[in-house]
Amino acid sequence: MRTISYADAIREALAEEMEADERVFLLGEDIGAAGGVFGVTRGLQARFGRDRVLDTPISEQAVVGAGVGAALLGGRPVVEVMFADFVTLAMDMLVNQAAKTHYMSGGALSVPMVVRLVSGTAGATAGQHSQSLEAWFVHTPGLKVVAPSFPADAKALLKAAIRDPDPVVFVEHKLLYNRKGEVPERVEPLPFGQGRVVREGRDVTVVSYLHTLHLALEAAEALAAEGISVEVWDPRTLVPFDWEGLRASIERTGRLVIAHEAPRRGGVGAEVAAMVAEEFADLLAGPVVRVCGANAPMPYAPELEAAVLPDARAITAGVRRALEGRLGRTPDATEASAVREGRRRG
Amino acid sequence: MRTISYADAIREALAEEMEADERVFLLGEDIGAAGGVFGVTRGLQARFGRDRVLDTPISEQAVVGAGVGAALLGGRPVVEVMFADFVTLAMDMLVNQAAKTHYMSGGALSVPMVVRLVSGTAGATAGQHSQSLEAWFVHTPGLKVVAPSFPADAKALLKAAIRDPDPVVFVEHKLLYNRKGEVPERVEPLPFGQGRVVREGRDVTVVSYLHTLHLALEAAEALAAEGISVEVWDPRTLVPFDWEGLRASIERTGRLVIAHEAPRRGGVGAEVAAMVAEEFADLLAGPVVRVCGANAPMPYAPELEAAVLPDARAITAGVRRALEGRLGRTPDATEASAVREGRRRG
Amino acid sequence: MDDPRGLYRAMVLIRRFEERAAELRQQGFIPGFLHPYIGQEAVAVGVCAALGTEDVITSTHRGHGHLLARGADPGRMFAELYARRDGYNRGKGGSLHMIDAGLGFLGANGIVGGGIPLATGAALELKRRGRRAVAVCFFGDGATNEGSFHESLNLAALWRLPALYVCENNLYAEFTRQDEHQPIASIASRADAYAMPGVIVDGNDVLAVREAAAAARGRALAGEGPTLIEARTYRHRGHYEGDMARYRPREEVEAWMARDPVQTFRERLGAEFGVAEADLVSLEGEVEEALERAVRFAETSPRPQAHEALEHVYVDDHEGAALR
Amino acid sequence: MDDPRGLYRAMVLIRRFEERAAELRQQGFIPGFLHPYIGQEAVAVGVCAALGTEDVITSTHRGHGHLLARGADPGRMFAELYARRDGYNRGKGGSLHMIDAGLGFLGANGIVGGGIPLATGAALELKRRGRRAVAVCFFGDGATNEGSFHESLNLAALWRLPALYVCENNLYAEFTRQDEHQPIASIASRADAYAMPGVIVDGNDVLAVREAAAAARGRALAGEGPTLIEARTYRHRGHYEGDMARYRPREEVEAWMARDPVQTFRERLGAEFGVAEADLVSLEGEVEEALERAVRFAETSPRPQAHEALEHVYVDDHEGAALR
Ligand SMILES: Cc1ncc(C[n+]2csc(CCOP(=O)(O)OP(=O)(O)O)c2C)c(N)n1
Ligand SMILES: Cc1ncc(C[n+]2csc(CCOP(=O)(O)OP(=O)(O)O)c2C)c(N)n1
Ligand SMILES: [Mg+2]
Ligand SMILES: [Mg+2]
Repeated sequence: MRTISYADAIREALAEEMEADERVFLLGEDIGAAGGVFGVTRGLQARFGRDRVLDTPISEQAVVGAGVGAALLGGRPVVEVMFADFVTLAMDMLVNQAAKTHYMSGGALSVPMVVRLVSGTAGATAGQHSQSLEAWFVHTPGLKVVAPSFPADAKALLKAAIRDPDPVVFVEHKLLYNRKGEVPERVEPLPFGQGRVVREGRDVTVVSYLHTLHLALEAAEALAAEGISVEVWDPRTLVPFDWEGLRASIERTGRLVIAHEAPRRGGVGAEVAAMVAEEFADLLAGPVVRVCGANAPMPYAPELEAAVLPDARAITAGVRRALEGRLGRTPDATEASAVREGRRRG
Repeated sequence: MRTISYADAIREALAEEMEADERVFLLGEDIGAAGGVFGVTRGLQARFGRDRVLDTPISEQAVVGAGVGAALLGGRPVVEVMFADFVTLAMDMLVNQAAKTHYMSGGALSVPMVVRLVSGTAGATAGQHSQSLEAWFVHTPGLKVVAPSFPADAKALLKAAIRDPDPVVFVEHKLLYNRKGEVPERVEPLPFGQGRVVREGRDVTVVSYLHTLHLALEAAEALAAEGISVEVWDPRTLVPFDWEGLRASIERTGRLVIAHEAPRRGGVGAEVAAMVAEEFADLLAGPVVRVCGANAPMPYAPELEAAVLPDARAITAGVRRALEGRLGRTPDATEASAVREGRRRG
Repeated sequence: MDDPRGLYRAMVLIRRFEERAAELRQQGFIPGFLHPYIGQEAVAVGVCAALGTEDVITSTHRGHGHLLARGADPGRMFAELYARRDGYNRGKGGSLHMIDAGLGFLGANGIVGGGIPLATGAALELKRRGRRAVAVCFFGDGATNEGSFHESLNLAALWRLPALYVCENNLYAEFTRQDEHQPIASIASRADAYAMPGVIVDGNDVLAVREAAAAARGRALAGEGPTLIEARTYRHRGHYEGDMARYRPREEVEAWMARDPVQTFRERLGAEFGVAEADLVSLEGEVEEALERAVRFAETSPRPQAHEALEHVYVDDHEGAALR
Repeated sequence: MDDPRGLYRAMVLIRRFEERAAELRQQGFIPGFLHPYIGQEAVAVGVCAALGTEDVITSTHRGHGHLLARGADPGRMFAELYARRDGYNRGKGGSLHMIDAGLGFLGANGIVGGGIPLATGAALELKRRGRRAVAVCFFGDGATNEGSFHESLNLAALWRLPALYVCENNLYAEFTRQDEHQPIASIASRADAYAMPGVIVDGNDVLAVREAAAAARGRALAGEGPTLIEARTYRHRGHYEGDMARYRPREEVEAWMARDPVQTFRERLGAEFGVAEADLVSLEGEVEEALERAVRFAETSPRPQAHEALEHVYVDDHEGAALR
């Protein structure tokens, strides 16, 4: 099968959807003539014209807002946020308008828009060009959140996002743009909410996404050499999330590690750990382990960036912690609680 | 001891800190002559003058940004965001500027600012005037996040926030403004990171904050009648979070329920549950339970609002789930995992 | 709408709707905020009289007048204020979020300036589709200090979008006078920053407003781009129900009350248009009856059920997976 | 700064610093983005020549020129670009976030328009304290389409803050020409929207820039409020290192190259100010040596250690509790 890059896959999805549905159009800063600072939209303006691929002023609020307004009338805008960090300037439009309009209108209006967030570090991109903000949108009811880790998923999920009737935050990672992967000539939209076992394993499940997922695969490879069998599971979409798929994996392994680039505190990993502690606690044989970005802004120096980001080594260590950790109270403690329960019943 | 309202307590803290330190000043929309739409700053402009209590245009980005700029020169601005929902217009200033400047400057600059977020529903305030967005800021390294539930804590924590050298997001809840509580004449600043047992109990710990904490107290009272002893624990500050205090409570009870108004998915409760699943898993005798706002925007109709918000009944039910739930794998599963571990070791 | 009686009827409908709403809130039937439009009726009615059925509108927290002027059903509006199932938003929005998709009314908005980018995007979509229609955006003087105003007008002028930006300058943003929230007297002059025409119109003269709106609409349809219209007007009551508006000088209030847009137009109808007093009285009677029916409709509409709270979070919730 | 030789020296320093930085990045010594200031030297030098030591500055992604014109240490600047411990930001910021608190330089900024509210707040603080000082805010033509520009200028004019808003109009925002990102030719005219004086100055004439800045500073110190200065200039190179800038017409580039602010001022120094060629040559030599020392300083500065990554997240991290 042919292999193309993650950026190519996104470009193909955009082109095919624009070809198939002329309501689809693109908005963004320097996405047209210049093809985007990462080249993701290269050639699309030449092919579809300036009415379908619009270069905008540097006005994130109005640009995202224009997408919302166009979507209210049935347009299918795909807005590029050149660096996810700049979505901070459009949060009202995304959170108060796009996410809530269908609900607040009692279903009378909807906002079929896609916002592409160029996320994560590209190496020395520092504090304001490196953020991974997906957790904010996972916490925003009304938005769907997609985070593809492979070219084939990027293409299939972007096609689904563009056809989706709701506002979708499409999270891309800079370090994936040049990563190649197999992508068939014809790709159907991938329904949201279908996670995937990327690598099978028996001893522990590692949940990850975007660039960090590839580090998890490295870690799994390294641990295999020691006879530790790691299952790497990719949610692919964060909202909706494939809880049943994750449950099935934990049923097999009994252990869970969550890894992502965003800061650990309040990150997507927290929600995954919480759901598991709440609903799948009966499946766990050990504590949940998170391997995430440090609770710090992204530093510029490579040495410091390496220190705040999770890498394959950190994930390996996390897997060991997950395998060694014990669960539940010491016998007497458990008994004590049994006593309490007795007391309560009697 | 005298009792005053939560709004009074905030006003007193502002007045005392302005009295003590003339670098302290207030910025906000209609906080001056009008005293704020909730009356929190009533009388302060008359007392301290228009240079210390500034009425601003409706320009959230510039107003929060002006606070950051003044703080960079050593001012001590306290900015009111009339409804937390409007902070969506100032996220760049709060997240990219205030939170990161000290770090990105290698410690050369700092931003001693307080941003007061008027949060939560006030009843039928609907989708754009009811949000509880604290989880976003918990996920933003560089910010501290405070969420007082009682007048005395509101006063002591706001004094500490104003004196704190870092940017502090001070979360207030509309339904608490008129709630009264004992507040001594002299209140010292309360250091951040000190949670508190609000009600002692043996069987289960309920972690909550802001308005929902008062619902948890109602639930605890109701359950006491059935002989279920609920400990209600208030973190008081979300960043830093008193993990040791929470650990101590879980050591006593072995069970944990987390309750807050914000939507469940990706809320602060997720981080609490994750930390516990990760670091205190050995103390748990049952699964963690979250009782939170539904994953929906805030509806207008009282019947619908009641359906999306946690109430004392829901917390009571959550406590029961926490007490009944089992932890860990069924024996054979645990054995299976032991076998796996054996395989791995050998 | 050419018949001046129609304009008068619309203004009376707004006036009386808002008065009724205020009473009903007083009586506890309406749980949420109300920002009455009373005093500004000529702006909504004048602008909407110049529009076509394909045109779309974004509104504000003070949106009842815009809805009624556009022809919305007062029954569904009251039902929404009452938080009932037959309300425009099924009880999920309330006053701040009321919409009527069928009328191209894209919504009131709880965020000051929030509707401005939305109208701009709607205008973009109308242009992309080659529709002979415009997007109309209502907002207040205070909203012109928001970044959304600046970014949107720049975009609309740059792209020559078919948009009408209608600023209702009622001299106050909440409790703050215009001269304390911006250093300029004329908001229309801000149009120059976008090489956009800016016009000032007497917002209490419904015919003048209609004329200005029609001219701006004509420009937009001719492909000449957007216009900023500053309609000078005044709200008779407080910023929201409950606000005593003590921050306004008595003389100022009285001067504007003397220029009540509804009363002055009523007089002109007789003097200039020869409409008989009897006609006006019967027309006013119709409005009362219509509002009476509307209130009854609201009262008898069922309250939403708890299970509806999780409907409409998503159009497609993937069997509830997106709600977890 | 009154000696024109000082102005020339500063411009040469910026020019050569940026050329060296570009080379060093080519050679792999600088890991991050670089947005070269080459071609705009007269703006930074002219403005900073009009400032006092108490004045403060906010800058942009294209900030090296502003720093150097303010008197920053090229050694610490190179060290920061090298991501070393002796860099201005201890290697935590890089080009986009460089600061020198001692010089009142509040920072470059990675967010277009991000520095505008900050300068406005700094001006507010200077005024509150009754300081005889101003806040200077540099930004580009593209930034004038951001909401932050509009909100900030409205606030500053309303409050008569001692601020100078210096727009470096280099005709492009990234790869987009000014006429494709805003419908106006004169950015200075946007000042009218805030009843603020707006002036256009030749951004390639350091003396003209200094004069305009001095006048604006005088107004600010006299309590007359802020000024918007539009300095028309041009960047000689791409938007960032690596951008070939093919989107610009050859004639345009050549026309501006012919008006190179450094070269033209060098000629004027001889012709108008009678500065001997020998003086200029030795001065240029000094700059080369200074830069040579600066690069060596950067090369020999230690790399930051991993443990430093969690320092400076907070001033007071409550024994690390705030870091968990
Ligand atoms: C972004 C935002 N900031 C503040 C508010 C609170 N608020 C509601 S209405 C209003 C005043 C708006 O003034 P103006 O735009 O003149 O409209 P008017 O109320 O006079 O019709 C304010 C500050 C809000 N709803 N949204
Ligand atoms: C909020 C934001 N949007 C977009 C960008 C990406 N970006 C960096 S520089 C730039 C162009 C800025 O143009 P201008 O203001 O004219 O400054 P110049 O680069 O010409 O000096 C853009 C779009 C950014 N850094 N921040
Ligand atoms: Mg107004
Ligand atoms: Mg430029």
